[in-house]
Amino acid sequence: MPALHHPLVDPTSKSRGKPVTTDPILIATGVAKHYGAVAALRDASLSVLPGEVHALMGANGAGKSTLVKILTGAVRPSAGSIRIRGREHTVRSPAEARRAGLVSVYQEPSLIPDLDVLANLRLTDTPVEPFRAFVEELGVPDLDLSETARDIPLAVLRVLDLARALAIEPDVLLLDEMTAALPANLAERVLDVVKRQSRSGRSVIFISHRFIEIQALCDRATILRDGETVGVVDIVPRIEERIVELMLGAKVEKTRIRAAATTGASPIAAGPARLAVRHLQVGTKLNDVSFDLANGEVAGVVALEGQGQDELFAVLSGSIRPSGGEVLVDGARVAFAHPADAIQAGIAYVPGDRSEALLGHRSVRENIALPFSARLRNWGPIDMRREQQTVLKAIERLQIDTRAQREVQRLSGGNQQKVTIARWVAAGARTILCFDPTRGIDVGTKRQIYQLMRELAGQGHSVLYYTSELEEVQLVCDRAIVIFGGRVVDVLPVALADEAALTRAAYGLPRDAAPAGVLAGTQDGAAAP
Amino acid sequence: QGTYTIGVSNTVQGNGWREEMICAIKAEALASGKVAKLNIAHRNTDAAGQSEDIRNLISAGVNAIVVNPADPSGVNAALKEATDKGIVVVAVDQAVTEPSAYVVSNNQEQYAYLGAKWLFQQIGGKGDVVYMRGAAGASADSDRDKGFKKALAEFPDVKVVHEVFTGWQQDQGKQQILDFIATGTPFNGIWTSGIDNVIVDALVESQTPLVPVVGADNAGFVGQLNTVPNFTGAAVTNPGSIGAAGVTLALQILDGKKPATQTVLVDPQLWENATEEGKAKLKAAADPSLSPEWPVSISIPGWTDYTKEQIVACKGPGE
Amino acid sequence: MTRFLRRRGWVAGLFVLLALLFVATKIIQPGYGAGDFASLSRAVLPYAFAVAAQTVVVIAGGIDLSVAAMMALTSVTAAAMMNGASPEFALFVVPFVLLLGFVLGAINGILIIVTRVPDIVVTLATLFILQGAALLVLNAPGGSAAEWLKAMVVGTVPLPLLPEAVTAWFPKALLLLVVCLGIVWIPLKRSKLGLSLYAIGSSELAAFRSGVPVARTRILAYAFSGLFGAMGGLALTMSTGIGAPIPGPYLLASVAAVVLGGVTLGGGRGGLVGPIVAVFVLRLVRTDLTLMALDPNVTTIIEGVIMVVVVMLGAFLAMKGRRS
Amino acid sequence: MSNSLTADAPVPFGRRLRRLMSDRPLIPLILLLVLLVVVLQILRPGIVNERWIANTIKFAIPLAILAGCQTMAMLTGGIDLSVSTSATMAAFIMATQVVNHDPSVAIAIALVPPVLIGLANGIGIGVFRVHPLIMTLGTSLIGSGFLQVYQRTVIATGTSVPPGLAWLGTGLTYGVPNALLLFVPVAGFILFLLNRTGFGRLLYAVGDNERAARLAGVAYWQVITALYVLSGLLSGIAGLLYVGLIKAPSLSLADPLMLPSVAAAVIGGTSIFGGRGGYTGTIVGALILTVLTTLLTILQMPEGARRILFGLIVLLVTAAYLRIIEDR
Ligand SMILES: Nc1ncnc2c1ncn2[C@@H]1O[C@H](COP(=O)(O)OP(=O)(O)OP(=O)(O)O)[C@@H](O)[C@H]1O
Ligand SMILES: Nc1ncnc2c1ncn2[C@@H]1O[C@H](COP(=O)(O)OP(=O)(O)OP(=O)(O)O)[C@@H](O)[C@H]1O
Ligand SMILES: [Mg+2]
Ligand SMILES: [Mg+2]
Repeated sequence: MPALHHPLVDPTSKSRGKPVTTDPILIATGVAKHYGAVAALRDASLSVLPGEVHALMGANGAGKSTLVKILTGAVRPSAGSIRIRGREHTVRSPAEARRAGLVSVYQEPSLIPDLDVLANLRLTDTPVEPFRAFVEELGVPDLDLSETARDIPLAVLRVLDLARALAIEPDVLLLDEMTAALPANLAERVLDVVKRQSRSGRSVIFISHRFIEIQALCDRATILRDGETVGVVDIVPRIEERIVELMLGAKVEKTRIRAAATTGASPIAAGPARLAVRHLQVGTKLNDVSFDLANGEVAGVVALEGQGQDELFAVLSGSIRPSGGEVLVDGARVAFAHPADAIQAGIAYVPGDRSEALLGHRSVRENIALPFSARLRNWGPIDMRREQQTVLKAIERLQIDTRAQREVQRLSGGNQQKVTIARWVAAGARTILCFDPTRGIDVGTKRQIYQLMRELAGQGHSVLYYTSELEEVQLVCDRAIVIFGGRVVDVLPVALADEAALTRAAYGLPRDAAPAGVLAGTQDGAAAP
Repeated sequence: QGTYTIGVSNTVQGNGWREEMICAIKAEALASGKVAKLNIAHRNTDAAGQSEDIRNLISAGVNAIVVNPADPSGVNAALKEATDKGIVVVAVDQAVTEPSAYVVSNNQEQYAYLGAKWLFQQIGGKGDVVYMRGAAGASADSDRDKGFKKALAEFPDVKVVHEVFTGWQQDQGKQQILDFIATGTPFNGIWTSGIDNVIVDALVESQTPLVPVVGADNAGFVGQLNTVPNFTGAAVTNPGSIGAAGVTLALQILDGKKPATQTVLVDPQLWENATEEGKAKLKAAADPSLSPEWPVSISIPGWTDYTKEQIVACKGPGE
Repeated sequence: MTRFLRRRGWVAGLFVLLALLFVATKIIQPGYGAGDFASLSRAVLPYAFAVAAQTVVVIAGGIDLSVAAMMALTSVTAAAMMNGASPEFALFVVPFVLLLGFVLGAINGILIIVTRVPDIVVTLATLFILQGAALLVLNAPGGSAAEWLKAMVVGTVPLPLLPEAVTAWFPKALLLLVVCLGIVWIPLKRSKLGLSLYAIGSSELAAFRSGVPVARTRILAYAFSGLFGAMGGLALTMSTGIGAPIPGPYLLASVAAVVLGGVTLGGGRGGLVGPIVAVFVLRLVRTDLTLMALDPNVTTIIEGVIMVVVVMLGAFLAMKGRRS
Repeated sequence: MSNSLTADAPVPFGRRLRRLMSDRPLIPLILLLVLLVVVLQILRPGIVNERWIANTIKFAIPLAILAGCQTMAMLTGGIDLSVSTSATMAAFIMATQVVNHDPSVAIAIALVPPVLIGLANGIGIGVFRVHPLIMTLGTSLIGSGFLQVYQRTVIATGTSVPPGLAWLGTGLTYGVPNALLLFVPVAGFILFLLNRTGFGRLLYAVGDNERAARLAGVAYWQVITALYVLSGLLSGIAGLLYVGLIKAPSLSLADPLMLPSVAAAVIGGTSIFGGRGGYTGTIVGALILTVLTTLLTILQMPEGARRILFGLIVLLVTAAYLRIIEDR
């Protein structure tokens, strides 16, 4: 689904109408990949022409990243064939893919953390001068090549990754959600550079959830759904509806209706706020943040990448200490030195990255029951029957598919996410901090999670709900707290929190200003990574 | 008080025999009244590490070095450096091939020969014996092997049915003999390289016939020779107090009394409990108050001057 | 400046520590001089090679428990081959033994890749195998070394134009150490292979995605470890004139010095200079303890305490660094 | 007459066997053990008798307890190289203290140093985040240094092994080793701890995903400190049992058990990287190693060849076992 609309791209400045008579440079057919019981890809195919920018689209978990990894040899396919310039290739490693002219920028940075930039370039035989030129062009003017990758901020790392790939001058460049973690000004430059790439006859496979980028950049799109290629379309104006239809299949209408039906409950407004944040300060990342979370309320948090929301959740969950301000639980001041303290105060944290929360090799039951034994006084014998009942109740309540319950890592992503939430439902946490809980989850499961959030609120629980998908705010939340540059810039009642309003607020624009007029100002604000 | 500083270098730590050697050196240094300070380098290491220790002792400016060599020729270079500097070097327990060094050594080859010969005679000149060696690759072990083989050659009807390395580790020796007993293979005697009392324990515990056992004069084994009913065996002396003899020799040389030869061999004695005469010797030697790993021959007549209290106190000059 | 301190701070600290120890030594034993420094260098030699062997694999994210056994095997092989042979034959023995170490090390790596058994277990098994092989070559200490080889670690480097008071401070053993390590390590570190070693140690996934041949690099890491191990074995034979089949105390010492030298267990960070300086520090501590004529049993405790305290300090500093 | 049973088994037998083995990793491990015993019996017919089995069990038990400590440490992603020093300390201190004290008092005194070593390990690893390998190596050096110093002070005292411990270590009742009287409760305790207590869950959790455990409210340092203290205590108990078996306290008593304790845990299927494994496998691993030692003692071959064979078999067994359980 489209997340934040990109106000910075002019959709008309696109080179179109290239001849499509040439033979494809890359053809993948019948690609499948199974991880144990999970089928990441079932039957994917893709055909890319020389000089084309080809979009790869699909819902979270559709298999885009997996396909990219297979094409570049980072992962071995279970089935399928890949032809490069008409010749059959078995790509065994990224090094081999590179020799065949395929270079990828993966979803996660792949610079070696302990090497400096220069060494990273030497490792991949990347010419330094072109790299430097690309880095500057991409909007990072004074890069120190002797900086260790570990010390470089994520957004810059992504740019370096891209510049490195560009400097190698690949025939096919694969970009996996390249722009997702970038501030707007950097994202725009990326698009410029990619565009030039295609003009010089090279192909680009471009993965993004942002339609505006797709519109601005791409010639064609291949759409994946549940690991299968369900369509290839030319990018023409107003093609979005068709793509969404392909991406979501028959599910699309249902989601809208059902989700809407679950909203509407109002917070139980009695007594002091469950959780109150006053003048919170975390270094330069969070500035004077204050808000309340009432009993029975689901408060949405909306922010662009890296605006301080990570720090906010880290403070509230006891992972880091604030440098100023205070946190009150039921009116009493608290200071968390460890997540255990937050849990003791009834605050549970569901991280966005499931691998941060789960014990991959352990069973569903152990994962759910983990908080029960966390505290010293619960280290003794476990009442297995009671535990079994509690766990089963939670499993039932969240409708977790437990067919592969012996090892949580074998569950599907959605079910894994449910396990992380079930843990806190079972432990009876009164306040739940959810950080983008629907990331990488399919539409049906999303709906269940929305419903669960509302149910929890109805029972008096409070939920702080960060989401990167703006439409979720109106589906789940009672209120939207918008953070920009480390400050709360707006608090919107749910009725006003439509995607357009949230987008404007997220970019730090006043509620009723025209978007076009303030573009220049936005750039500066969002630039600081 | 004394005037000399004596350095000591030893490469096995935590073994009863070596600990006794160090205590004997300390006691002798104290008893002699001629030693102002002892400088002891005592750790688990190899010939290269021992060379390092010897050179450190040279740096420390000692007058003499008593060394239990890790190897007969591996520390020669360091020893030569010491004697070149006028330091008196005495190797104890094992000989070294460096000609400028003096040697007061237990005769390891004779040690094995004496015990093995007694054992083979005891079983009537024929039969099967178990040969429990020391640590594979150690030079004392290969010296003893020579002595054992020499005796074996004299008794053509004696056969080694089982040869194994105990690594001079009590637990390994015990498990090995128990494993062998379990095979049911008959045997007439056991020769051990000093891992002895656990072997007798194993025989007793597994209720197998008590065959003759040869061991060293460790307190535990000597006690068994005196007390275990129907058990014959022999203890071959291998005094840890040889270290003290080294100190005595070094002091003599420092005082200008050079010995006639560079090498003094202290020949082992054999105490057995098969004859009345031997039993008397064993009775006299037994010392239940000592740690079972300590040799009971805590002194060497003519070479040591300390009392039992002094060696047990294990205190050197200035402590 | 701050970056220099952050990256090289640990090694710089070690150099300072070493200098302080030299001062302490001079105070304990005012006569401590060039000759004693030469002795120190000779004592350092086998340890330094053992540590180099360990450093290569630790940087690449592994560990090698067979270091000491490798030294024992190569040492007895060299000593047995040179026994009774002509000095010229030793010219052939040296490269042969180095090659042997390289190949055996590579086999370690291949076993790790092929069996997929964790490195710590594979090298534990090869520890026994190499030890056994050493015993088969020589079942007791023995063999000999060519005189010219032994002479290579004795005496000082005759530097022209310099007075003897200065050349006395350049022992041959130190030169040999610097040359042998430098000749392998400097080109290695500058090469792509060197980068790849750091890369697989730092992040195997990122390295693979950057096109590093992970398996081959791992095998080569162990091969170079074997090569350094063989140098250590030769150093043993050169300084003792014999080969001993029982491994010396080099395994644990190598792990300790690697960590003291600022190489993180887990890989990716550190260099060879730190661990080598750490070896000097540890050897000099041993010298000082001997010079002070301390109860020898107390020295074991002191060595253990130094190790634990220094590493705790390092961990503590790292923790503070992460916080701020 | 048995053909009626095989009538309805069309699923390929090999596939089913593999599935069974990967689901129940203990089965292939026990098969390996049986295989070794059979080889031993073939090489030395008659050796596998009641007495030999009793001896094997006696020697496997102290190793299994130490390997239990190792298993628990490895579950958290650690390792404990100080177990053998702890065991030796307990044994030696008990044997010297028992001369002047009641055995129970001597045992209590003897267990203090191992616990202290465990505490130091726990604090170093859990609080200061020192690598377990280095931390336990350092404390083991310090421990053996203290033991050497202590030894000097008790030379005059002599040593003795109380008859009760000797009975426990060496004795048989109706052919069954008395040591089982200690081991069955200890093993039961470890198994219960790992499978049925909150603490056991946390060992797995911390080793599987430390960050996740932290987010669930687990205090890492508490778990790690408790673990290494327990490891010290159990090592001490193993040392006491071992000195009862060997009846010769020395300063290097349990040293030969150090590397085998790691090997037993690994052969038993515990991952050195943490989070996976269990104690039942370790017990079988300890038995396999003990039988292997016997096998190599009995084989008449040069010592060098024995060691080579030992290394090869350990590697082969581990590799084969990993293959079997990873094949899912
Ligand atoms: N290593 C793995 N083991 C098990 N399942 C995996 C693994 N990698 C991916 N999957 C699963 O495969 C499916 C496809 O994942 P993939 O990362 O390709 O999706 P995507 O389309 O890139 O999604 P997103 O938009 O979230 O990046 C998901 O259900 C995921 O859980
Ligand atoms: N072993 C167990 N099996 C099943 N459920 C458990 C188990 N232990 C705890 N729970 C459940 O987890 C929740 C929290 O339990 P815990 O004992 O940690 O509470 P607590 O925070 O200590 O509460 P209190 O302050 O009331 O003691 C309870 O709902 C309890 O029923
Ligand atoms: Mg995504
Ligand atoms: Mg993806």
